[in-house]
Amino acid sequence: MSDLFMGISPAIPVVLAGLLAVILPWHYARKVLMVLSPLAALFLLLITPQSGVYGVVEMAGLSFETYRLDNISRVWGLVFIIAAFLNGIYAWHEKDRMSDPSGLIYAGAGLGAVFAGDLLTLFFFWELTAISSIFLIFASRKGEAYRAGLRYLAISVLSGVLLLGGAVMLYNTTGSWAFGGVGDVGVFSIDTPGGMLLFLAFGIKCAFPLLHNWLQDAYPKATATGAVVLSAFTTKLAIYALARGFAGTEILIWIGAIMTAFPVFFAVVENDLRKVLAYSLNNQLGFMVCAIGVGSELALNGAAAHAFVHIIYKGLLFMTMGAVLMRVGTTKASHLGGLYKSMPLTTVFCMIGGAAISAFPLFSGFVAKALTLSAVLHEHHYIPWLILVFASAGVLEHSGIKIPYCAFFGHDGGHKVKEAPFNMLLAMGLASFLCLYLGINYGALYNLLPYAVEYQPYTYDHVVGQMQLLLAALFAFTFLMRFKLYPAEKDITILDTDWIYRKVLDGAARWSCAMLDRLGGAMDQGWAGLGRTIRKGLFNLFSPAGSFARDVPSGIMAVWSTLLLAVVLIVAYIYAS
Amino acid sequence: MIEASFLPAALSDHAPVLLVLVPMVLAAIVAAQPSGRFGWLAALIGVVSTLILALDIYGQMQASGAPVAYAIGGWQPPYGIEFRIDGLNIALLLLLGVMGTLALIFALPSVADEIAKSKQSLFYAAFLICFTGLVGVSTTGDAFNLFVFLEISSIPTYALIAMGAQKDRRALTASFNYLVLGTIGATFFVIGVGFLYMSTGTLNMADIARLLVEQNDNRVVQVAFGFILVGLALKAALFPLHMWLPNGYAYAPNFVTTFLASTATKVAFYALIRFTFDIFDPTASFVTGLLTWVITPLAVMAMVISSAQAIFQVNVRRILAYSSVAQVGYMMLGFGIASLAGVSAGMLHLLNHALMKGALFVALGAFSYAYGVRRIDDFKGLGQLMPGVSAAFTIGGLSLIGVPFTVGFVSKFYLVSAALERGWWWAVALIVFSSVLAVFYVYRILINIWVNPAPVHEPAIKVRRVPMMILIPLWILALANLVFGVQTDLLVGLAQDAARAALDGGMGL
Amino acid sequence: MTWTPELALGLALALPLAGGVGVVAFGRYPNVREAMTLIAAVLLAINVAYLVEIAPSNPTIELFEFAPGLSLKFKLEPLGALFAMVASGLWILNSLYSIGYMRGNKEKDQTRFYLCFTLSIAAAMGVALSGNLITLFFFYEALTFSTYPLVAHKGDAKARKGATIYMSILLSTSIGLLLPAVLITYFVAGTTDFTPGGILGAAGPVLSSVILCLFAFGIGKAALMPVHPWLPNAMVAPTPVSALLHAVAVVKAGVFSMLKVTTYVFGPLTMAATPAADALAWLAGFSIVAASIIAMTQDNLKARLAYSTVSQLSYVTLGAMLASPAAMLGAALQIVMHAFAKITLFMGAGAIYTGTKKTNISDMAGLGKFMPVTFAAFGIASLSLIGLPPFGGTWPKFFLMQGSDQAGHPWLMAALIGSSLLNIGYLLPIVINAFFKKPKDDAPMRPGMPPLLAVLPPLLTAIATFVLFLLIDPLVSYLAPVFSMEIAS
Amino acid sequence: MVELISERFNYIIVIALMMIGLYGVVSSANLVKRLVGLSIFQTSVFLLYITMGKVFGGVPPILPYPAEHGDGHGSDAGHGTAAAHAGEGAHHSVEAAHDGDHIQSDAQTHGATPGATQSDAHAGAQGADVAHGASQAASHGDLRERVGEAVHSLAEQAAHHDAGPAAYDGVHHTAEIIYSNPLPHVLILTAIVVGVATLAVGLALVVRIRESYGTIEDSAIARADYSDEIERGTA
Repeated sequence: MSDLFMGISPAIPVVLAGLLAVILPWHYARKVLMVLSPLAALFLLLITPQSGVYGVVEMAGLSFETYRLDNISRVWGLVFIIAAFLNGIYAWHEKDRMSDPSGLIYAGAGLGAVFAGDLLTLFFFWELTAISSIFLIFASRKGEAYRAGLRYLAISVLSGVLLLGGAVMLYNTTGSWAFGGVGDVGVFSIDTPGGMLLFLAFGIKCAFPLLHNWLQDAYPKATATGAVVLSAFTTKLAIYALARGFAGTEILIWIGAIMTAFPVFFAVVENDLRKVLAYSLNNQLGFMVCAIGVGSELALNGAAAHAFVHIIYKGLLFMTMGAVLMRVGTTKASHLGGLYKSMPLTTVFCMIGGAAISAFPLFSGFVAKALTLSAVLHEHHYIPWLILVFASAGVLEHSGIKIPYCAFFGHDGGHKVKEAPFNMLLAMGLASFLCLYLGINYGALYNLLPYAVEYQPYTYDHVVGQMQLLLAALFAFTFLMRFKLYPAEKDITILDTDWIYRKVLDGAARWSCAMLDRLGGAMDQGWAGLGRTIRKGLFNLFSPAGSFARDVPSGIMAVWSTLLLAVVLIVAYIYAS
Repeated sequence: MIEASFLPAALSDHAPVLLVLVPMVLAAIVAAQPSGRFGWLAALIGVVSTLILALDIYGQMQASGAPVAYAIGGWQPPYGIEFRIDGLNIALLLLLGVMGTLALIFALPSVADEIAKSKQSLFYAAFLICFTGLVGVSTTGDAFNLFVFLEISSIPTYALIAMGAQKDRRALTASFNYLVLGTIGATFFVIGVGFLYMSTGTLNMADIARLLVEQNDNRVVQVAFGFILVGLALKAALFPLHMWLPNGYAYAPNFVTTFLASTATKVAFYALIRFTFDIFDPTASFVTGLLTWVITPLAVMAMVISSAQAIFQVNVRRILAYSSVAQVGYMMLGFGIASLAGVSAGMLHLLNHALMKGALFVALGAFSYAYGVRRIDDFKGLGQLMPGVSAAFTIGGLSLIGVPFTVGFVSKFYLVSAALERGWWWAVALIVFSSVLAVFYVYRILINIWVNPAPVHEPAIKVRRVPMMILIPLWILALANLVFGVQTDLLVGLAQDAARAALDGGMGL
Repeated sequence: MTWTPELALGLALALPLAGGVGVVAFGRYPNVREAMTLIAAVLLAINVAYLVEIAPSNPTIELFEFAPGLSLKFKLEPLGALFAMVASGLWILNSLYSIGYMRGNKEKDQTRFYLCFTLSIAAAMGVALSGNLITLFFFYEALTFSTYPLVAHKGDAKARKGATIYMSILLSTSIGLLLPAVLITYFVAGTTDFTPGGILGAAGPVLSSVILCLFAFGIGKAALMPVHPWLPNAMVAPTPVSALLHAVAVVKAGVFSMLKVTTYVFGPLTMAATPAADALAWLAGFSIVAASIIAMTQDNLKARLAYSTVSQLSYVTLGAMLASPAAMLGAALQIVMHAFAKITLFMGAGAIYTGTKKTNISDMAGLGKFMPVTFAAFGIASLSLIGLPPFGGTWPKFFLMQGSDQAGHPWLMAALIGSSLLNIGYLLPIVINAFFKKPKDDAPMRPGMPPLLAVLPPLLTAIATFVLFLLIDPLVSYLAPVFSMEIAS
Repeated sequence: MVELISERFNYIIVIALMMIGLYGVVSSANLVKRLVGLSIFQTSVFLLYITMGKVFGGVPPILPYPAEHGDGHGSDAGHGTAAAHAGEGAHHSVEAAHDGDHIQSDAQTHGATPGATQSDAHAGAQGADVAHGASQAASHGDLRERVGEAVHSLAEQAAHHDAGPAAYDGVHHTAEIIYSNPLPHVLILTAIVVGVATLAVGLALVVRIRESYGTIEDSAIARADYSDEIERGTA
């Protein structure tokens, strides 16, 4: 049995299930697929005994390594499968035909990318994630979602083609399409043009500062279930790719540090709670990027662990917001509040998620983040460390406190709604359980990590230090709320840096459209005008009444012949003498 | 093609003179009786006999490998008039025979349609005389005799063109202009011949040629060449002496246009080659100078300017007439290149042009027969009404443009090679440019024929079925354009033989 | 009678012509007439499949020689066989579709339409199988002439104007530039035969640059800017014709000729030594981006697709000019992949027009509900054009990127990357508008169902884009020897 | 100067007529006048031919005793033209033999620049030529050679035997007699016929033009044609 399926990438059943779901008209059949296919993937993952390259496909003179299992890809693969499974449960009630296959293919593509052993396979699944996920955004069927979806797709495809371009350039210099060997990390350098392109490609999907806006743009516009799915795969896939490709690249430390810090400011003032989550997603990614930049085994463990737990608790938070969105119809902080009465379980789950993301001890965030912070400190990157610490406090500020407070407590929005449906609660419950379980039984988490861990998170220093930080932040929040200094939840749109480039790019695009339109017009006109001018000139000369083709009386012709005779004689004279 | 004489010895011995005599005598007979149909039959007999005799002579030449010479009345050259047929003029004779035959087949319905019944026999008589003249020009080996035949062909031509007056009175003025110009040209020519006689004392071409070798420094010879060149260029409608041609072709009866377009200027062109390369010394500096600095520039001007003139014409026959002037330019360019390749390209184009213009004018005749149309606007929708004729016309048009696998391409190709051989890149560029212009004027017609919808006529115009007598020559010519476009050996062989005969003085066989 | 290569070559030309004869003969009986077209198409496809099989052995027919080195010559080689296969295969679908479209729209002069269609397919076959430049040129011109009545099919003033521009640009470039190029090639090389490795090795860099420029602009059907305006102007034609122009015959003949010239007349070595090739590659890159941007500004669906074609064709030109093995392979694949994607788009546009008489994209909002199959096919083809896996369009982009880097022009990849994004910008909104947007006016918009024959073919071709993605292996191993590319293991 | 003009008097007339004729063709809008100009133009050519046919000191080309010099040349010499050549040649040969080189050199001068004087340009040239041929037969073609031989024998006859009357006259009266070469006359007779025919056709055309246009003025005809075109809307 297991031999039969040995070497089949776990992505395959999920993608196939997705394709099947495209044509399956029955709601529950699709749902069963959504729940079962991650289990099938898990099965395939588990029966693969050891690291290695499986499932090599030869095509067009190229070989595609579809299933490369090693210590790094195993972590991501596992958590992706878990996320897909939870999403399946969470979306059980969802009737929309588009989001089911989309979510499945998307998850499958994410898995495929993680298990891709070479850059071309990676490119294939990389693009597939882009194409499949866009429908999750469209599924909300709002005008702004279409535009955001297109922008999202364009950015994703840009990332994909950059990846392809980089791969091609690397191939032409090295003669290999390999994306590192089994267990290799940091296989590329940004000093080569090809490596630079790859770095940019990963960076876009990883939402580097100034390349991040697609995330805040698109995720909050997806459906309730869609946002959960989206939050899980794309960015974490990019983290995986970065870890694989660029671990130890110094600039990543600074990029990561900035990534952790700046979203805090936006998140604090943002009104749309799902957008707040999107900013906090950015912030969390920063920790991982920073860890990858450090590049030590400890740091990479930190990144992996963080990615693992983050998928779960960020998913949990998006799930709770999804439940709110589904029941209330909005996630604007200014419209919410007091929901703890009608949605008590959701409130609890949200608080667990908040605690996890804020890295309260005993929650999964704590054990993961500790690894990263220690690694940064261990390599003596003090300034980045300080920034990370500040950002940790900020996380609590906006994700740990603001979200539960604004949604479920705070002033009463007056919404009387039902509790979230059972399947949602179940998914949230499972995620919450994982958050707690991994926080407490951290050994289970550490055993999964790429490298052997001899790390004790629950030391006195760690716990106290973290608690001091958290309490200070909590105090600050209370203080600010008390004196009404906290930015009030207003129904406004926050301008991010995307405003600049959207304006600039939009302007540039419009300008070049106009110019090229004119150019095209001018070319058309030019052809036509040229044709007209020539035609007119020729017509004046050669038309039946024109000066060259008029009927001439025979006398004139006689003159011509005489003239020609004269010319002939003169020429003959000249030539003869 | 034909390897030996096939006629009885009595005929084949006298074939060169019979070439001229048969149509001449028939002309007299035709003129004396009133029946148009008889006239047509006699003309056909005259033309076909010419063709047969020409083929026989060709066979003789192939068999003996030498020119066929015939002393009129037994008076040996250089004292008597000699008819002498070599590789150069046999091509012309065959062309005359073939084109004359095809044109005459077409003539029966066309002439019956366009010429008053009472005039038909005279018309055919005039045609026969004209034909006699053309054959005579191509046959004779005597310079003055050539002038006489040239005029014998011209004078009936004036009359034939003027016959078009029944449909359009401008034929009269066109004919008159042609007459004035033609006479001036002929007079120039005869002056030139006079000067030649002055300096050599003989009129036999071969004899003159022999004597002139020593006389290149002689001013009389140079002036003679100048006069002959201009005179014949006028007859051959070299730009800018072409002005008689467009109206002449446009307003003459269809049959006349068809016949003249494929033969008349060609014969003058032949005479030009004969005089330039055979009689005068082509290596003499005044000859090469004139070819390079007068003929060639005028030739390319003809190619370009006349093509441009053709584009804007409203009368389709004028379009084709201007195109003929441009085609003369191509031939003259080959002539101006003055190499073996150039002259053979010119000769090839001469033959090919006869095929394409023949097809085109016969097709125009068919259109005119069925609908009475001449103006380009009237051609709208003809493709649907007369698809067969339109297809033939299209083939001719494409050949005129020089689309590969038509004869037009072949001769342009050889012309381009000849120009390149001399390193005349600019000439190649102009040939191509002129071809583009040709695309435009042909395109204008084809568009109207095939694409533009026919206007609705109130009341409906009368339509006649196009008779087989028109369709047969039409399709023979159209297919010839294709066949000889791919099976080039025959025509290229003829043209190369002709060029060798002209330049090397040999038989070129 | 055995099926010899000679016979098959002859049949490739004769079958469409025979079809044309049949069409004319049965012009009065529409069913028989269209059956004739279909039968000819199917037989041709079978025949060409055989040709594809024997192509690597290069069977040659030389019909007649009218000057030393100049002859009507057919020579089969993989590139041409592939083009012939694409053209003949798509002809079947296009014929089916034409039947649906022409009947659905009650077009007039259908006999002429089908006749010219068969003629242009015959001409395309001639282009594909030609063994030397002169034969290619002849059939190239024949193609121009036989498609002209199709472009002007509607016969109104607008159609005539468009057709006039179509004709005049194509003719003047081909006679004014292509023919001189052919002749100069002949006089430089002494032959015009397509020879692996090229025949222009003797020409110096200046001369070869001149010749290359003459070819690049003389092959007006490849629509390299600035000789592209004929293409948008030809949009006045009925949609099956546009599909023929853009996917099956005309532009494909153009870029195919371009590729064939650079492969067999110049050869990679000569190309590398030709300075103009770089400049033309950049021009192609510019063409790719500029045409995409212009496409974004078009609201008329067919006009947008036309500019998209201009852009996509320049991929092939780019590949041909770069002349590195991967780039040439990419160019060859682009001919195939673009054919399938673009024919889908055009047939989709035609189906929309047949069903709703709508031509403007802004009016198509909400149509997806009524024509889901059409728009789904449209969307798939769009993705293929953008170059996203798992659709065929991925491969040419991949090989072109590889080729441009191989040829030392990594920056040209930017053009390819930019074009992908722009493709998203102008293709996907059409589908998304149709599926997700509410129609503009509230009036109930229940379009007439387009005939099945106008819906099915685009679906099939859309599926084909996916199949082609998987079929890349045989394609590459078939083409690789042409570009002397060692297959990377 | 006067001498120069008087020597070339005929040519001046020819040129003047030719120019007048051409001017008539060019300047007049009247079709009949144009034909008249054309006729004058042609006439000038007739004069040119006749001028060149006049030979000082020529002899009629009649051979005295055609039967006597057989041996293979008889058939050649028997023909008229051949006889003329031979006669001239004989005359000059005799001249050369008797009167030294005076006339011969004269003839050669004319031969070298024909048309310089109106005298015996053609015949003289030819005579000199043939005489030359007599002494240097080998340098010419086969036919020439044969004629040269014939001439030689004639010259010998004239010198040593009882020369024929023609040859005798030729010897003694060369300078006074203007001999008319018949050939140009014959030619020009033909040309006149051609000219008359052309004129006739031309006049007939003018008559027809007058019938259909009502005018024979070129400009009026052009106007009429143009207004026709306007009517048809094709101008």
